Amino acid sequence: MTTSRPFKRILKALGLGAYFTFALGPVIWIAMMSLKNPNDVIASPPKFVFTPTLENYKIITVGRHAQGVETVRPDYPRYFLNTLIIASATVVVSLLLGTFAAYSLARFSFRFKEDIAFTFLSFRFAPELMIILPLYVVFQKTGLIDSYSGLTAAYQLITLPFLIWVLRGFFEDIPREIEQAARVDGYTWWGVFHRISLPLIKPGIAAVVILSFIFAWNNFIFSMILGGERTQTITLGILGFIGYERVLWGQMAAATMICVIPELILAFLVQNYIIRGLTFGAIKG
Amino acid sequence: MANIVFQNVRKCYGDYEAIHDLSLEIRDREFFVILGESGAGKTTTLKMIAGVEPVTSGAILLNSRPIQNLTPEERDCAMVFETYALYPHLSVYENIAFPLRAPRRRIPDDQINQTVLQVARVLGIDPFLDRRPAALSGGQRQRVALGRALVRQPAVFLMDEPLSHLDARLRNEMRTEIKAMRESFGTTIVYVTHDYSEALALGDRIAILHRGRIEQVGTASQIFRRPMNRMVAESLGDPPMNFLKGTIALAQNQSVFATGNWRIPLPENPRLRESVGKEVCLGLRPQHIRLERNHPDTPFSLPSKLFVQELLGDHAIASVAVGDRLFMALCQADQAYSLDEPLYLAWAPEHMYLFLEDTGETLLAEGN
Amino acid sequence: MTDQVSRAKHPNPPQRSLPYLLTFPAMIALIGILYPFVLGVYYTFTNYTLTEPGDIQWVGLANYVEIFKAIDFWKAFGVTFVFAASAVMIELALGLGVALLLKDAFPGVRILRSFLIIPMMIPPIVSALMWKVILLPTNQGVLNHILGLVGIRPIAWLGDSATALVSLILIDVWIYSPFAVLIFLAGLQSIPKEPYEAAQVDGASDWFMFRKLTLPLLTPCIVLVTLFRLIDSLKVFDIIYATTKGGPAGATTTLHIQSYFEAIRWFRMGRGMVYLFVLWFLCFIFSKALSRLWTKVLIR
Amino acid sequence: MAEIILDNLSKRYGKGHGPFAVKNLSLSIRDKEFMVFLGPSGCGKTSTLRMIAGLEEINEGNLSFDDKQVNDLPPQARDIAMAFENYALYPTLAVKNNIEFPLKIRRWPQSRIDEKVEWVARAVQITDILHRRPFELSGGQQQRVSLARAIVREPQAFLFDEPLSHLDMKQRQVMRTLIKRLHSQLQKTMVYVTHDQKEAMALADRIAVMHRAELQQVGTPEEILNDPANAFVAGFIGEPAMNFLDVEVRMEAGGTAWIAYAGYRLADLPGTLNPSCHQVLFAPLQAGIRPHRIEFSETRRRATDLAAEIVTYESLGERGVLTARLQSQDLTILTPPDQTFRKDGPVWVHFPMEHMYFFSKETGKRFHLYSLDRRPTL
Repeated sequence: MTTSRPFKRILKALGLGAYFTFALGPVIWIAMMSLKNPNDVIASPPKFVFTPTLENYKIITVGRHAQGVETVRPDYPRYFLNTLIIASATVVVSLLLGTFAAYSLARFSFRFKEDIAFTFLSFRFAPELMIILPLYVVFQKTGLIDSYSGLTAAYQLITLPFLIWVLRGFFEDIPREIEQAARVDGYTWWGVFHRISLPLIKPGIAAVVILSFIFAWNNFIFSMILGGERTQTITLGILGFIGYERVLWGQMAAATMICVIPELILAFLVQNYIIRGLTFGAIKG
Repeated sequence: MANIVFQNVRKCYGDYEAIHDLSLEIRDREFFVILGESGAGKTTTLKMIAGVEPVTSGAILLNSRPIQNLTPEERDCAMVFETYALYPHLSVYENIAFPLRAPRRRIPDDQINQTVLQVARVLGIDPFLDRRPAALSGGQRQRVALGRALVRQPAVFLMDEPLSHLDARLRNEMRTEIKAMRESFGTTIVYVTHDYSEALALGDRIAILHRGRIEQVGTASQIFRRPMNRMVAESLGDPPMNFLKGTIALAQNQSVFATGNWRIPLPENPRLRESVGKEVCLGLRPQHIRLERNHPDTPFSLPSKLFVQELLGDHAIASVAVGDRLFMALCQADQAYSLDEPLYLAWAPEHMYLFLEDTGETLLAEGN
Repeated sequence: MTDQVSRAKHPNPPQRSLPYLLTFPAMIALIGILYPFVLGVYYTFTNYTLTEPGDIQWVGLANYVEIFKAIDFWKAFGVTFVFAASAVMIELALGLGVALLLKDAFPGVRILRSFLIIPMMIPPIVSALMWKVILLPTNQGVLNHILGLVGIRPIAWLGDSATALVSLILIDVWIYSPFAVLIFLAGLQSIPKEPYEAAQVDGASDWFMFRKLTLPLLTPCIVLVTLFRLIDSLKVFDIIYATTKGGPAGATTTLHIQSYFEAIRWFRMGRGMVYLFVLWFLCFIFSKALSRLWTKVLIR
Repeated sequence: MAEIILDNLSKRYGKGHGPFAVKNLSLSIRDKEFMVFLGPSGCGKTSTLRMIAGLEEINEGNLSFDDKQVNDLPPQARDIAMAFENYALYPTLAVKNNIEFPLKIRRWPQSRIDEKVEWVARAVQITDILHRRPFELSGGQQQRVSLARAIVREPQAFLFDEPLSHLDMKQRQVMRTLIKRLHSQLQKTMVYVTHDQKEAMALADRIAVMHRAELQQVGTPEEILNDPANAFVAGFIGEPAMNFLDVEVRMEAGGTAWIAYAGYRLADLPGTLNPSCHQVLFAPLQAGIRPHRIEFSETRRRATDLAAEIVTYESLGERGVLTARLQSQDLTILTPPDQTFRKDGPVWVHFPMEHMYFFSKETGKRFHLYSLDRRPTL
């Protein structure tokens, strides 16, 4: 589609400008909010020019000391830590369970192979509460409610299907003849797996690990119902700032920034794998 | 020491039968070539020897020991793949050393190093031992693949169309090199190709494989001079053999080849006598056909019209229309014919081939 | 240096059982997930309530009959489909439009493409809260303020049942339209260039090329976007829970939200699971049909 | 419009300021002529074709059809048809719609379109696959459809971008004959790009050999073969390729000149040395001779015969290829198919003077060493 004519070029610039304002505007607005002092935050009409302050960040991380408000230790860093533990544990468990399954789904043909693969995919498309509510009852009986191990097991529903399908795609991208050559060169299937197949998809594994971590980090519904006071995650923590009687917008904005910035950095590292991950390997983009 | 015997080997992918009842013997230290169109099943046959493709039924014997149930690493075969199949994440040195580092071989490092350097020197790839395969040209990658197979000095050397991705000049060079290096291999070589000139140049014996069936096995001249059927005759020679449909008839008690209203005398031989009346087709190689402007005084000729002429350097190819068929004849480069000019094909009787139309079986071949 | 084939014939695992051995760990997780699923389906046939977990009785299809007769069910059903259909439509159109704008290289296109991933990588619950601030009803909300500059009176957005669902669709579009853009971009890049050159040489106009070449070649992408977006928006939960929690007056209560109320707020686990099973069944049917369509379209 | 004139045409990579893809190419393609651009990959032949088609921007010089300058004319307005290397069929349309596509755009009446498509389908023998989809077809069939689509509009000129490079040997032979026949039937200008010198020799009225973005030589296939302008053209044409020997020209007291190869007296120049070539004396020179021109025998017949050691011999059905080493260089010699050689004895080779070409070692430029050395007989 030739865009040589200047009229088309202006139209294109306008379109892109509008869309990216829509896409980036809210994030920038919340970032600005996180730097506003309490009365600027609720100013009406909203203030675009203001003197920035790190007050909000200080309150939710180290707690307030002066102006007579009791210095209670803020919970937000604990939520951050909880999420870090649960997300990392989930990804490690998924890797251990899923990598071998992905390789065998990619390389070997055996009965029920496609059924197993499709069942995993269908979990991605199932409403989460369908599994969570019965799990809630099971966890009640077995005392797994509000425990790291309980949540790590439940989170597998988010990360395991994703990891198996995407890694399977990466294993399938390795030309069969390279693995056959290694077998002919005198290596058992295990030798081929850990000397040739795994090293060849190292970038893919890194991308899957990071994306699984982000999906686990972003989840809300699992920890809301299966978690509790001890294992509260960051998403629930941010929601906590919206109290019924008063809303701490500034602090909520700061909490949002602290939650989102590390994620975005990780996401930029693997940006060319994101579309491949989100479509479960359907698009090799 | 390695002779390979196929006993009624069959290979099916689901219900598609890729290889039908293959029985074949490859002698020790022989350069055995399997020639066939793409999809004839030649790569599958090679991979069944190597063990990366399982055999559906039948047996493969290496020095009369059955190996069809062994895993690839337990068979003493090395293979050069058509796509080279080099390990992209390893350097050239590591690619060649890889087979020697296999745990089952327990070869000390210094010995590995010495062998690899020696093979690299022979193949002329020692200047870039630390490079990755991606940084090499097609020819260099091909040599690394050869090196990786050579370094193990296996009992059997399998080569799957190793030259097909090289440009014409490099292909000739590598072919001469492989032929010259053959003595130093000192092993049985099974070479697969679709290029008939490679087969004729390299093979001690050649097997023509067509849709999973061996059509003929023999030396280069046997295959070229005495093809068993039309399929074999057609697969050798560039430009390929010409064919003209017709029947065997009797004229004054002598068997003749009849097509349209032309009658061409045939030599006396009982086989032709019995197949009088049968549908057959006449085969003539382009280099055996002479083009004459005026009617040649020999019964072995046919009228035709020039369809198109192509100059190819030291010779030219004239395509002439004989009835509805196109015949190709080699002629001198400087002989120019004009479009649709009437010409006569003439040939020596001993260069005639005759095949049964239905089975393609050879009735008459060169010289008999 | 001959090749010493090791004499000891070590019994390597026969080839057939290896695949099962490898997938076994994942199978444990599979069972770990299937068990609660089956348990949930069992609950739909009981009067199980969280307050008295003791006396579970089998009530057969009573829950189903009751719910299918309830007006709330069909309202939630309607809200779910209106939300899903409109979100998918807008995201398809917007995705294709923006992808076409980003297709040709120009200075800065790479940065813009990487910005696309920001909305998707932020937790949906957080994005919803962000929009909640922007969509504040009075002039305090940024959007109302900007609209005010062009003379539009402030809108109650999430607070008014007329505009609540539209606001939620807006949030969903904000989060997931980049997903459609990236898929269409990947699709546009994988289309071969030669047919366009041939069409140019044959004298085709831009519109002719778009209708006859680009659109048909993008059908796999359209099916894929629909597959993922339709099902995700059918089971939307986070962004509604963070903002309107189904309000005002049930205007934004979807099946998923209703099941949450039934099971957690009113402890009626049996009825809650029925809502969930119906929603699961819808998602299952759509996902099966769309993924089969995807493989069929891909081959063509 | 049928005559295509390229006047000092240049194209650079990277939006006009990178290295030259095509460097001031001047050439006029006559009406109804079959012009082939031949050269190794990356020599600029495809960029030249795409400039003629209007698919690539022209950085310098101008291109005109008959006498109208067309540099900035879009492809649509140039009334040329093109067959692409990877066929460029419309994957979403059936074969019949692919072929009628250019006619539909020109809004021809459907009756005339159907009749034209019928004729073209018969001409390229694809009447049986008109309703199939491109991805169901073999390489050869897709190529025929691409040809049909180009022919159906009766354009002023046809452009071919390596159309046969993805076909197997048999199909390539058939398609080559078909294209040659179409040219003689349609009597339209055709510009054909290939790296396969066999195709060029078989199809071309004239060949333009290109190398590293520059035109090396333009001439009929016979001129290119027998009167090469430089070492590149001589080495590129002919299969198997021409042998090159490092030689020097020596002059004896009596004025007769002779060719020395590694200290041996290879051959004497008939007649005297061309006055213009005096600077060639003692300068490093390359002598070229084609494999089918080297004479060989088991015994030594002439004083100038040299002994070459046999490296390998391959009999290839219609001909044999002998590789023999002479001092440090390997020679390729063509022999009759069933030639036999004594296993260990040398083979005596003779280089007939009238089939020798001489080139400068640095520039590769051809030298006509003696008066007769214009166009050696075949």
